[in-house]
Order: sequence, then C-alpha cells, then structure tokens
Amino acid sequence: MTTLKKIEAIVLEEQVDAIKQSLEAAGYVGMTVFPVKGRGSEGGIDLRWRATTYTVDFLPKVLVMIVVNEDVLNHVISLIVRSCQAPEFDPDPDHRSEHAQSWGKIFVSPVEQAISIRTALQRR
Amino acid sequence: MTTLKKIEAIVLEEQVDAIKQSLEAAGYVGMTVFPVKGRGSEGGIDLRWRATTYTVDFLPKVLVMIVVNEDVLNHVISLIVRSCQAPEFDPDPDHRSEHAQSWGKIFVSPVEQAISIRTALQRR
Amino acid sequence: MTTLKKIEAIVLEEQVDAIKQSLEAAGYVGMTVFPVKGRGSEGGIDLRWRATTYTVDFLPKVLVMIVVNEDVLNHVISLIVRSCQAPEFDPDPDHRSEHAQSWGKIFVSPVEQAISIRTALQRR
Amino acid sequence: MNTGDISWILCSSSLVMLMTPAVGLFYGGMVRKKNLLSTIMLSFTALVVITVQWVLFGYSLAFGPDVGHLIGDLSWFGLRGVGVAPNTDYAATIPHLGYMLFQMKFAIITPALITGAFVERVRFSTYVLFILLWATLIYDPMAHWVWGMGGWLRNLGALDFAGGTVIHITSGVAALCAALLLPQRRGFGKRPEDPNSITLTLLGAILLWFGWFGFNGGSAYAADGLAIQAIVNTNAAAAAAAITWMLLSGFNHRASVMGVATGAVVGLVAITPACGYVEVVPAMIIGTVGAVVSYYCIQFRHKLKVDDSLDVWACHGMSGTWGALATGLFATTTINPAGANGLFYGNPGLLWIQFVSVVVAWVWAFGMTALICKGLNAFSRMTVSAHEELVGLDLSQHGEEAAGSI
Amino acid sequence: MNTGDISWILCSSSLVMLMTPAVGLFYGGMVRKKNLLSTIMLSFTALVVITVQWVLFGYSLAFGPDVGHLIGDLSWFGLRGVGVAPNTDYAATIPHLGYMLFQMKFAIITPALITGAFVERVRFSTYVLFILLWATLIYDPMAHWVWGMGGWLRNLGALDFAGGTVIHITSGVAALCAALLLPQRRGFGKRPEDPNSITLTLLGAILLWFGWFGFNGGSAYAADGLAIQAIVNTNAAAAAAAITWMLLSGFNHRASVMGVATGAVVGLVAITPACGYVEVVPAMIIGTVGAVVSYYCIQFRHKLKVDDSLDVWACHGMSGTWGALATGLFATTTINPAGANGLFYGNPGLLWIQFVSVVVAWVWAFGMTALICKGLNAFSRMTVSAHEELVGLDLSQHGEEAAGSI
Amino acid sequence: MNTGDISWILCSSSLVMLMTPAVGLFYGGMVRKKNLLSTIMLSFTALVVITVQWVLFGYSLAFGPDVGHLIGDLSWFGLRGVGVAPNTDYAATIPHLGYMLFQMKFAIITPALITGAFVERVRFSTYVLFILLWATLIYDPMAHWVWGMGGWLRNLGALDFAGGTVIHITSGVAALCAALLLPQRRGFGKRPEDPNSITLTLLGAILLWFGWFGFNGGSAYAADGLAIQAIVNTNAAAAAAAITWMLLSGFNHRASVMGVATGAVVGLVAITPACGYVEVVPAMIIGTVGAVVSYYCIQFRHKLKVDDSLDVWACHGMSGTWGALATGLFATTTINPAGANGLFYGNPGLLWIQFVSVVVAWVWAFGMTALICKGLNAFSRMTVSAHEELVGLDLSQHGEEAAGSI
Ligand SMILES: Nc1ncnc2c1ncn2[C@@H]1O[C@H](COP(=O)(O)OP(=O)(O)O)[C@@H](O)[C@H]1O
Ligand SMILES: Nc1ncnc2c1ncn2[C@@H]1O[C@H](COP(=O)(O)OP(=O)(O)O)[C@@H](O)[C@H]1O
Ligand SMILES: Nc1ncnc2c1ncn2[C@@H]1O[C@H](COP(=O)(O)OP(=O)(O)O)[C@@H](O)[C@H]1O
Repeated sequence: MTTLKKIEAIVLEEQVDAIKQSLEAAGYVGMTVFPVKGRGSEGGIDLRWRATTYTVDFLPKVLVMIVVNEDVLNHVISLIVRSCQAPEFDPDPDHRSEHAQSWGKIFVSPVEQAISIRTALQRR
Repeated sequence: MTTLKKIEAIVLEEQVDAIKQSLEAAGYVGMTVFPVKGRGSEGGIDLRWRATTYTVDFLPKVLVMIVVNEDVLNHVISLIVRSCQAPEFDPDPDHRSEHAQSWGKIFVSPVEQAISIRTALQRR
Repeated sequence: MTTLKKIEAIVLEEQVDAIKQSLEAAGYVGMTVFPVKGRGSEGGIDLRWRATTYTVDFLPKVLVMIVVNEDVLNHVISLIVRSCQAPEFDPDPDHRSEHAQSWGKIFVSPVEQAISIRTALQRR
Repeated sequence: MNTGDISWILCSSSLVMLMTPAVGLFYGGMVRKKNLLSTIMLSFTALVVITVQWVLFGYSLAFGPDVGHLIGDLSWFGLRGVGVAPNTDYAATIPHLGYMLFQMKFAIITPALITGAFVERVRFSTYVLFILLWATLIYDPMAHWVWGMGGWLRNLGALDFAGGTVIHITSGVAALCAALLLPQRRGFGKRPEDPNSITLTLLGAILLWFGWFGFNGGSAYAADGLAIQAIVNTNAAAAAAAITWMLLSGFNHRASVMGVATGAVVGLVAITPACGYVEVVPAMIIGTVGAVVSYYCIQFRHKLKVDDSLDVWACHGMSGTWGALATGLFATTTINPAGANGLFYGNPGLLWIQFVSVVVAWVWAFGMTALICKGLNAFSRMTVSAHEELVGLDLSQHGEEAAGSI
Repeated sequence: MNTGDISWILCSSSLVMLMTPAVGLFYGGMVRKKNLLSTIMLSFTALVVITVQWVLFGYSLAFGPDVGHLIGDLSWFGLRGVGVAPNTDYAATIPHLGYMLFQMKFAIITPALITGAFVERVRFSTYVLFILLWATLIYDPMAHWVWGMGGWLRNLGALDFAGGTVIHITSGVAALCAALLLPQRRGFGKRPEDPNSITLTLLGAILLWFGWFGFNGGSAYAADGLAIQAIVNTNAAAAAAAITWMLLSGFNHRASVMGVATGAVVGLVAITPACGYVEVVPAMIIGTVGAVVSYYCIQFRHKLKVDDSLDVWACHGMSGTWGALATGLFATTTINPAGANGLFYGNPGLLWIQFVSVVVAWVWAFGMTALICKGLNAFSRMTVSAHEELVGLDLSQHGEEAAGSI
Repeated sequence: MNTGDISWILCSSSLVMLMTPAVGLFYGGMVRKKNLLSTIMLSFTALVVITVQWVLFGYSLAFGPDVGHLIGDLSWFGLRGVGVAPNTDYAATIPHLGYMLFQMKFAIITPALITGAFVERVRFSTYVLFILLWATLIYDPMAHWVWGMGGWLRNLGALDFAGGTVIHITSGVAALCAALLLPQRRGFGKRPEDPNSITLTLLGAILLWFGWFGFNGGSAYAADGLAIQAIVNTNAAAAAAAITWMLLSGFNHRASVMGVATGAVVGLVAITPACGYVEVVPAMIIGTVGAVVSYYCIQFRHKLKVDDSLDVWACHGMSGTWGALATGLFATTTINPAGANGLFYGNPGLLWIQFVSVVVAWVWAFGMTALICKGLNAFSRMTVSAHEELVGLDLSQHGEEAAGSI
C-alpha cells in the first residue's frame, strides 16, 4: 500500500506555467490551483485610502496543490523547485529591494484516501 | 475520543448544490467552499491570444471542504459521491468528447483539532 | 526535531486584519489567506432570481492558513482566538438574529515538511 | 435639412448603437461565469453581422420601394441611391443616410434581444446563421409592414412609435419559440440560477436606459417637442416600472437589485410603442402595468418549466404586447397630431388596429422562428454537445475565459 | 424654438441621466464587496424615486409660480401646463418640458451624492423615505431660491451656473450631518478601509466626467459659445485638480489611482458653479485649489473620526463651497454678460452675495437634514442591525450578492 | 454660427473624451491583474496631463499662426484670443473654442494609444514626462503639418479626415520604437499572455466604438450629410473588420471574442483617415483589409519577439498606414467635394501624396520617439526595477490594488 502526500506550493502566478509544464512532462497531470494572498518573510508595502495611508503586505500568489504517491514525493518536489528557479522569477536580480523576498514555499502533508467520483473506487 | 477527518471534494460548480443539499438533509451542515482551477486526467484545451494560440487545460472547479468525525466519514463520502452522479453532471453523456473526463475527485486527510472561536472550547 | 502544524482559521474578512496584526506583533509573519464561502451552524438566507426565490446559506469568509512549529501552536491559536473576540466582530450584539451565528472556526492538521524554494533546504 | 435635427439623429444613433452591446452586458451578468464572454459575444455579433446585412440588402428590403405592401425591393442594394439628400417619405429634414443609420440600430438590437432565450447552450456558428435568417425573413418584412412606405400595417393605421411591435414583440415571441424548440440547459430547474455578476447586469441596465433616450427620442427624427415628450415619458415609465418591481419583490421578500434593473428595462419596453403618443401620467401607468405583467409572466414561465433562460418572452414579448395595446388606450392627438386618439380619448378603433398588429407580430414571429429553428437544426445542430455545455461556451465556442487563467 | 438648442438639451439630459448610476459605480467600488450592490442600488433608487417625485410635484415646488419668494406652488402638479411651448422665464428656445427634464436630472443626482455618508449601514426602506423627504423639504426649496423665478437668492444676484450651492453644498453638508447623527460602521477606524474594486470606481469617475459635460454645458440651455466655454472650463478644472491630487499623493507616498479619480471629481465639483462665468486659466486655478481643499479636509475628517464613509462632505461640500466663493472672485462679464464681475474684476459685492448664499445653503442643509434624520429615526431606525451589517447589506437588504454564489 | 453644428461638436467632443479612458479599459483587460490599475492609469493620466498642456501651449503650437509651414507660434498661449467667435480657417460655423475642444481630445488620445507598447513595466513618473515631451515634440508639429493653416502636408494636399496619419500612424510607430528600445517584460515569450479580464476589454471596445462616432463624425465640424456619411462608413468598416477577424480566428481555431473586439478596433482605425471621402462599400473593403493586415502583423511581431505588448504597432500603426493609403485609392469627390479623387477614381496623384505623408509620419514618429526614449533613459530609467515588475505596477507605482485586499 502506497501512502499519499499532498504538496502545496505557494508561488507567483508567473511560475505556475513552468511548474505545470515540467510536471506534465514527467507524467504528473492532476493538479489543483488556488488563488491566494500570502506573506512570507518580507516586510510590508504601503497602501493608501484617498488621502490617508495604511500598510498592506499580502501579495497575490497561487497555491498549487498536487497529491502524489509518497515514492515520487521527492522527485515532484525537486521538479517544482527547479522550475521555479528560472532567472526570470528571481524576485530581486538587481539587488535593489530593501526586502529579502523569497521565491515561494512548499508544504507537505499526509493524505489518507483519494477517491475518484466516477468509479468511486477508493485508493488507500 | 473521536478523530476528525478533512474531506476535500473537487467538483464542478453545478454539483455543489446537490452535495450541499444531500449533506444538509443528513445533518451535516458545516462546510467551506473554495474557488479553484483544476486538471485531472483529461487533456488540454486551446486558448488564444489575439492572433496566436496556446494551450490551457485548467478548468474552473469548486473544492468543497468538510471536516467530520471519523465514524461518519464513509457515510459522508458516499453521500457526496452519490449526489455527484446525477445524469445531468455526466461530463460526456453522448460519448463525443475525445477526452475521458471524470466526475471529480475526493481527498481525505487527518485533522487534529477543531476549535470554535466563540467558545474557544477545543474538540479533539 | 520539531513537528509542524497547519492552522486553518475560517473567519470574517474584517477579522483578518486583527489576526494579522496580533500575530505579526508576536513574530509570526508567514501567512496565506484564501477567499472562501462557508456555512457553520446557522441557518440559510433567502436569495432571489428575478421574481422567484431560492435559499443560499454560504457567506463570504476568509481562510487564514498559518504553518507553525508545534511548540508554539497553542500560543498562536490563543492569539487568533483573542484577536477575533473584539466586540465589533460580535455577530449578534443586540441579540436580534434568529440564527445563532458563531465567530469562526479553527482547524489544525499535521504538516510533514516545509521547504523554502529559494534555498531548497528542507526543514522537517 | 436642419442641422439641429441632424445633430440629434447623429447623437441618438450613437446612443442606440451602445444599446446592443449593453444588452450583452445585461444578459452577461445573469449567466454562469463560464458562459459570460459567450453571452456578450452573441450581442456583439449581432452588431457586426447585421450591420453588414443591413447595408447590403436589409435596409432595402425593409424600407425600399414597396412590393405588394409586403416587402421592399432590392433597388437600394449596397445603399445605392441612399444618399445625403433627405427621403421625404421617411424624414424630411435629415439625410436619407441618417434615417438608414438610425433604423440600422433597431435592426441590430432585435436579434440581440432574442439571445437571452438560448444563452449557455447555443452553438456559435449556427447562431450567426440564425440571426442572418431571422433578420432577413422576420425583421425586415415586419419593419416594412409597420414603418415602410406602403406597408400594410402602416396603411391600416397601426401606431408603433419606436418599435414595440416590430422590436419587442417579435424578439420576445421568437425567444419563446426558440426556448420551446431547443433543448433546455442541462440541470435546468434542478439547480439555482446563479448570476455571475449582478454588477455587470446593473451596468448593462444603466447603459440601456441611457441608450433608450436615443431609441425613443430619436424616433421623432427631429429635435423637437415630440422628441422631448418621448424622452420624458420614457424616463417616467422606466422609473414607475422599477418602483413597481421594487415593491413587488419587497413585499414578496426583499427589494431586489436585479428586480429593479429588470423593472426599469421592462418599463422602457412597455413605453416604447407609446412614448410619442401619450401624456406623462399615462406613461407612468403604462410602465407600472408593464412591470406587473412581466413579473407574473416570469413566475408563470418558471411554472411551465420553459427554459427561456433570461425571460425575453416575459420581459420583451409580454411587456411589448401590453405597450402596443396601451397605445390603443392612451394615445392622444394633443401630444402627436400625426398619431390618433385611443380608447380613453374616444376612439375604440385604434385599440382594434393595435390588437391586429399585435396578433400579426405574434403569429409571424412565432411561425417563422419555428421554421428557421427547424431548418437550421436539420442542417447543423443549434445547441452544443453536453460536454461543451459542461465546460462552458466561453472555452468550447471561443477558446477563451472571461477572467485570467487563475 | 431652436432645433440646435433642443438637440443639445436632449443630449445633455441623457448625459446627466447617466451620472446618477455613475455615482453608484464610483461609490460602489469603494465599499466592501458585501455592500457593493447595496451601494449602487442607493443611487439607482434615487433615479427611479425622484423621477416620479419630480414629475408629480417636485418640479412644481421648485420652479412653479412663486409663493413669497420661498417656494413654487403646486399648480404644475403632474406636469399640468408644462408642455412643448417654451417657458421664456427659464429657457426661451427649448420646450418647457426640456427644461423640466434637464432639471430633473439635477434633482435626482443630489440625494444620490449624499449616500456616500452612510453606505454599508443604511436601512434600505428608510432610505427611500429619507430621499423623498430630503428632495421635497431641502432640495426643492433651495432650487427655488437660487434658480426659480422669484426665488430670493436669485433676486439677490447669487450666481450658481450648474449647481455648486444647490447641489454640491447641500448634499455635502447633508452628508456631514447624517454622518454625525447616525451610528458609525462597526469597527470604523480600527480596520483598513478596503475598496473592493478601484477599477469600478475608475469606471464611475470616467462616466461622471463624461456626464459632467452635459451637466455644466447643458446649463447654458443653448448650443452656443457659453456652453462650449463651460465645457472647456470644466475639462480644464478637472484635469488641473487631478494633477494636483496626483502630486499631493505622490509627494506623500505614491501617485494614487483612487486619488486621481477623486481629484478629477473634486475639480468637476469646484468648477460647477463657476464654469459659465470664468475664463480658462482661472478655471484651472479653481480646480487646483479645490483639490487641495478636499485633500486636507479628508485628512481632517479622519482625525475627527467622523464616519462620512466616502467623504461626501470633503469632496462635495467643501469643494462646492470653494467653487461658489471662487465664482465671487473670478466671474467676469466678458465671458457671460448675464453674470457679474467678481472681486478680481473689480466687484467685491459679488463675493459677499456668494458668501451669503453659501451660508444659507450650509445652514439650511444641515438643519433640515438633522430634522429629517431625527424624525425618521424616531419612527423607524435609519441603520441596520449589527448582524445585518456583519452579513452585509447586499444580502440583508436585498437578498442578493454582487458575484455568483462561489 | 449654427446651433445644430455647435450641438454636434459638443456631443462629439464628449464622445471622444470618453475614448481615452476607454483605451485604458481596453488595454487594462489584457494585462495581468497586478498591472490593471496601472494600465488604466496610463490613459487616464494622458487625459489630465495633455488637457493642461493643450490649453497652455499645445493648441497654439499645433494650430496657431504658422511659422515656416512647420509649427504654430505661441501667440495663443493659455488660449489667449481663442474665444467664442469662429475661426473661419478651421470651422466657420462653430466657436473657435469648440474646434480647440474637439482637437484637444485627439491630442489626448494619441499618447494614450502608445501605452500598450510598454504596459506592465513603465515607470509612472518618467511616463508623465514622456507623454509631455511626445505630445509637444511629435504630435503638435505633426498635427500642424497635416491640419494646421499653412502646414506643409496640408498644402501638399494630403487627406486625413479624422487622424489616420496624425494619430494612428504616429502612435503605432512610436509604440514600435519604444518596444524596440525599452527592456522587455521579464519572461516575455516564455509564459502565456494572460488577459485578466476579456470582459473589461470588451467594455473598452464597446465604448471605443461608441466614441468613434464622435471621433469620425465630429471631424466634419458640422451636423451635415458628411458627418452622417462618415459615421455610416465608420460603422460599416468596423463591422466588416470584426467579421473578418472572426473568420480568420475561426478558421485558425475558434471565433475569438478578443479577436472580434480587436478586429472592430482595427476596422475603426483603418477607416479613420478615409471616412469622410469614401462610399460605404469601399469603407467595408477598407475595414476588411485592415483586419487582415493587422492580424498577420501581430503574428509577425510575435515571431520577431518584439515586446510591443498590446500590439499598438500592428493595430494602429499598420492599420492606420493601410487606411491612409486606401484613402488614396478610394477617395471620391462625389462624397466630399473638398477632398480629391483617388486612384480608382482616376487620380493616381493622391496616392502618391498619401504615400509621402505616410512616410513622413513613420520617419518623424520613429526618429523623434527614439530621441525622447534615449534622452529620458539617460536621465531617469523609463522602466521599473525587476522587483517592482514582479510585485506589479499597481502596488509598486501606485500603492494600490485593483481588487480588495482579499
Ligand atoms: N508560515 C507560513 N504559513 C503559511 N503560509 C506561509 C508561511 N510562510 C510562507 N507562507 C506562504 O508562502 C508564500 C511564499 O513564502 P516566502 O517565499 O517566504 O514569501 P514571500 O515570497 O511572500 O516573501 C507566502 O506568500 C505565503 O503565502
Ligand atoms: N493528483 C491530483 N492532485 C491535486 N488535484 C487533483 C489531482 N487529481 C485531480 N485533482 C483535482 O480534481 C479535479 C477532478 O479530477 P478528475 O475528475 O480526475 O479531473 P477532471 O474532471 O478535471 O478531469 C481536477 O480538476 C483537479 O482539480
Ligand atoms: N464541519 C466543517 N467543515 C468545514 N468547514 C466548516 C465546518 N464547520 C464550520 N466550517 C467553516 O467555518 C466557518 C465558521 O464556522 P461557524 O463559526 O460555525 O460558522 P458561521 O459563523 O458561518 O455560522 C464556516 O463559515 C465554515 O466555512
């Protein structure tokens, strides 16, 4: 019995296509994406309301969720990491930003069942 | 002590109402829905940018999340599966599509605590 | 080795800022928010389509996801709970609503890995 | 020629131009998100396709030299002979081309109105054929009968100031016919109707109201008191109808935003045939009754389980029918000497004539639309496959999505 | 009668019609998503309710035969006697109905402007009563005083080309009053203000600018040089004010989009009373100063913790006040012989008259609005319950949502 | 002076005013969500900045008393001497201020069109300088040459009814130049282009079409048959071009909504220089060919990997070039006696003159834009930092977001 894992990668919208393509090429097709807003380690950005100012520090991100078998977990993670590291996604190539912005985050958590509604066959 | 489980069903927007009603009828009220885009086993659909073409294969879906006690897990899953199998949700009743499209997917994962903010009573 | 936990708090949009600020003050910066719709224990609200009526009972909510080390889990939860209990978030201060509406819900679940894409260093 | 009149026909043509895409926005807000672009596109397509049809031969069929009181001949093909000089039969103080331009906008919006009947399932390519045939076989003759020199309903004395019979009844009845003949949307009646954006529908309604000032005011073909009277009536009827709907929905449940928008449009429809013949208080009565009629027709349509998805029949067909008949009740020659008196002003004959023209519009629109639908369906299905419907028309018909990929 | 003038009044009435829903879009973008429809609906409701009020008795109160320099009588009830013939007291070259139509749009937009003061918490049913009372008790008399034949401020020589005093001061001051008397939104000042869609606000601002050409240009009641001058001034003042706000926000932080939209509207407000009396360079000065005034008034309002939620007082009341006074500074009879010279053209008397009319507008609007609010509150609360506010007004007042169910 | 003509110039100026923000909406729907406000803001900023430039000195440079057939002098600075009396050189029946107002809208929209070339990366503050310089150094002289009394291309006999050369070629070629000189967006060509809202783009296209009636019809400077002819041609060309694009995209894949919107705009561009000189069937041919030209130019641009992000060159530069040349083919004095006959009407000379003016526009716009870009870049970078681009221009340039914080 294989165990399932849920990979949640929180990245920029621009990175999603690269992730998608590299996973597809490696045969991992199933995938769900969520529109989210996120804040990592970087500081805040000031927003304004007409003539007054306030700080908001959430930026639009995309969460890519992929459920995989445990045996391929590391492979899939490394594919994601690699496809996110293209130079055009470097958040600060010219080292001008005051904020150390990172390239995204991946969380892994356990999944106990995956059920396909069509067949209602349970894969444990 | 009962264990909690998180059910995540990724379905079409049209199916949500059916799920909601059948769960409600059975007494499962609490529920959270996420707007997502997803890709299962089917192939891609071509999109275009003015005069050029590219392929996108994510379709809008809804993720329905329900946290339940383990003892009713199978009951709830079967309710979801059944309410999604109405003929009007059959993705390909006339068998014309080249793509084998499925009816949606369900993932189950563990939950360790559920806390109601009002009471701040922890149910483990 | 510390274990990681995922906290998912489903609250009103107005509460997010209070949560954010109290966590930030306590040094917990990383955070992801999802736009969701949710239904807790309360009943339904009637919606309409031109001249006909139907019932919808999902309200817009925000899910705040925070991944933390297990050792600070209770601290973070209590921060969230407390910042959500300001009187201006009381759903029914004048006790006029027929529906008992609660203040939001928190779920906790296990996380097995957290990976920063920049460094690709795995923290287990 | 009069520059003031020309200036007004230029402006009112611009205003009416805006209405066809506005129908797209109005309808677009009511469908599911995955069919939003497709729904707007149906109206936008009517704009581009019927423009060319009209310039090439549609105008000539509708307004060209009469053949047997039934149709215009093709001597104005490609607008040959339709020039800067006025055509005194139609409008003495503006260029003939100006009259043609203004009428073009009417020919365009009518098929666009029908689209509410089959959104979320119509096949785009067949739809293009549908509106071409519909405009040519149904609209052009009908316009000739009522407005064309020599048209038999015109000769009979039927009054239709800005298109209640020609535009709203024909489109509403065609919608009913199409909804009865074409397959329903999958799951129709089993799931809630889910407007993807009432904001967009409101925006559409706003632009429709704005454009309707040109629609009804421009139908005077002059910048005169009659144009102003028509607009005052139009505005008052729309407001009265919106308030009526607000109250009806308020008593039933809560004052509905969608309802107020719908009510305003229904009031605008009801006053359209009458606006240049009645006083302002009757105009408000016409709007109010129109709202009541459409409100209950929508509920009736739901009971019958007819998938006229956006209620074109109830809102345009029935309110237009009421407006055409009401013209026979409230018309008065003190407002428009070129018109006639209605029943309440001592002339029951007009009501009869109006009734005849309503019946003609119903029968003609229903019968011919059935013919076109049957014909097209035999040749190429008018609706998409179940799978295409599930994926949504935006992707399946146009390969696009209303909002970005995530 | 002159067809060119009629054509222009038809167009400018259409343009101003569009402005009231545009206020709804402008405001709608600034509130939380759950109150979006409700906010647009407040403006839309003003359009439908005040239309009927105006046609029935509002116009007669404001412009009907004078009673003691204070109010019109009711002899024009239901527009009796208001017909196609011009009323030479008001506009000699267009039908009396045309003048009524154009003025109707002013009567409609004024209560709509106030709604920014109590969005996200006003009870819809009470709001309908509020605007009915407000239009009848505050707007109609004020319009009579300034513009009606025999009105005492008109007799005094107060200048208000397109409604600085009558429209912007009264609505802005009413907003201040309502914001002081009604409960604040829950959590006001404790959470960030979160515009749900600056895009929508921009769209509203765009349509407002567009419509303002009719608002100010139409106030010449003729298609003449004065109308053009008014529009040139309007456009220049709006641009100057927007640039000013861009710079103010840019120096403070970053050039704000919301700020530029707000600045443009504020400039349009400031030039409204003056646009038909001043030259183009003074117009730009008026716009610029208006932007500075409103910019700092918003910050002041925040410090005072008054929940005039969308700054109607700062943007309309204060900029309108500045514009009315500026008319007393910059007006010149070389632009408009029917006007007067201002202080900078050698006539300090006009400034005094303008000052008087400003004070009158402030006192009248504040006092009467307080009365109406107190009265209504005694009878039926003007704001919703805490639970309804939390759920949002779209659902609690209208049973609808701006965007589809997921 | 003629009130009908004045009424029309007032309306058409209002319509064209709306077009510049509409360009913002049209472009805004095509970029990524994080750059949406910024994109609309670029157009809105052109509206406010160029208004002031034009009033102060731009109009004087373009239309003031001629200096050496090259430029106007500054004697009309601040609109001194530009008053209510007509300037018979430019438009005999409307106030000189009215001509100035209408031309202002042209001066405003031209730089706004260019912005499609560098959206999603242009630094806002430098952009403001860019359009100021561009309008002053490129647009004002070019307008003088073609339309100003004494301008050398005007003297040569070049025909440009509503701005094909002056507006569309200059902006399209400037866009090409800027796209070649400025850095591309990061990841350009490696990730899919992702329009954030085709609905918004459609809304923009709708408002553009609506406004274009004023753009082309107003260029007659009178409410006459020529204005109507121009609008009829405009509408027909837009429809023909949209249908053409629909078919091209349909054959290639599926009938694209974005494509139909783009096609309509391209058709409007193509007919702009010709609309007051040609008959309606040639107008449809001009629209059709314009669509084909732009369609393939977009694909060519993609192959060349030039980041003219929203295809200003292909849609405006190339379609405008085609339109200017087509004027030399199809113009006929039966439509406009003040024009000339084209090649197909027996006069090859006109085509040559049109060709010369096209070449002049290309060379002038390309060369001067290069100069401005180089100059500005030396002084302050025209594009944002990589980090700012990643975060998006809405936040980095304006500190705002299109939609609320979650
Ligand atoms: N502890 C955390 N809990 C939940 N989400 C987090 C956490 N840390 C980071 N994230 C999410 O991951 C995204 C990327 O993280 P990181 O690269 O550190 O941040 P950013 O690039 O936003 O500075 C964040 O925007 C946030 O959505
Ligand atoms: N391995 C996976 N990981 C994450 N999400 C998945 C996975 N497989 C399927 N999904 C999600 O479930 C949805 C339904 O799956 P399925 O029925 O196979 O796909 P579809 O109906 O889209 O072909 C998909 O759209 C996707 O969002
Ligand atoms: N069993 C559950 N499963 C999933 N989500 C739940 C569950 N119970 C509650 N929720 C989510 O938590 C939110 C807050 O819950 P609660 O405070 O009980 O509800 P509400 O305030 O909506 O009545 C709900 O709106 C819903 O999104």
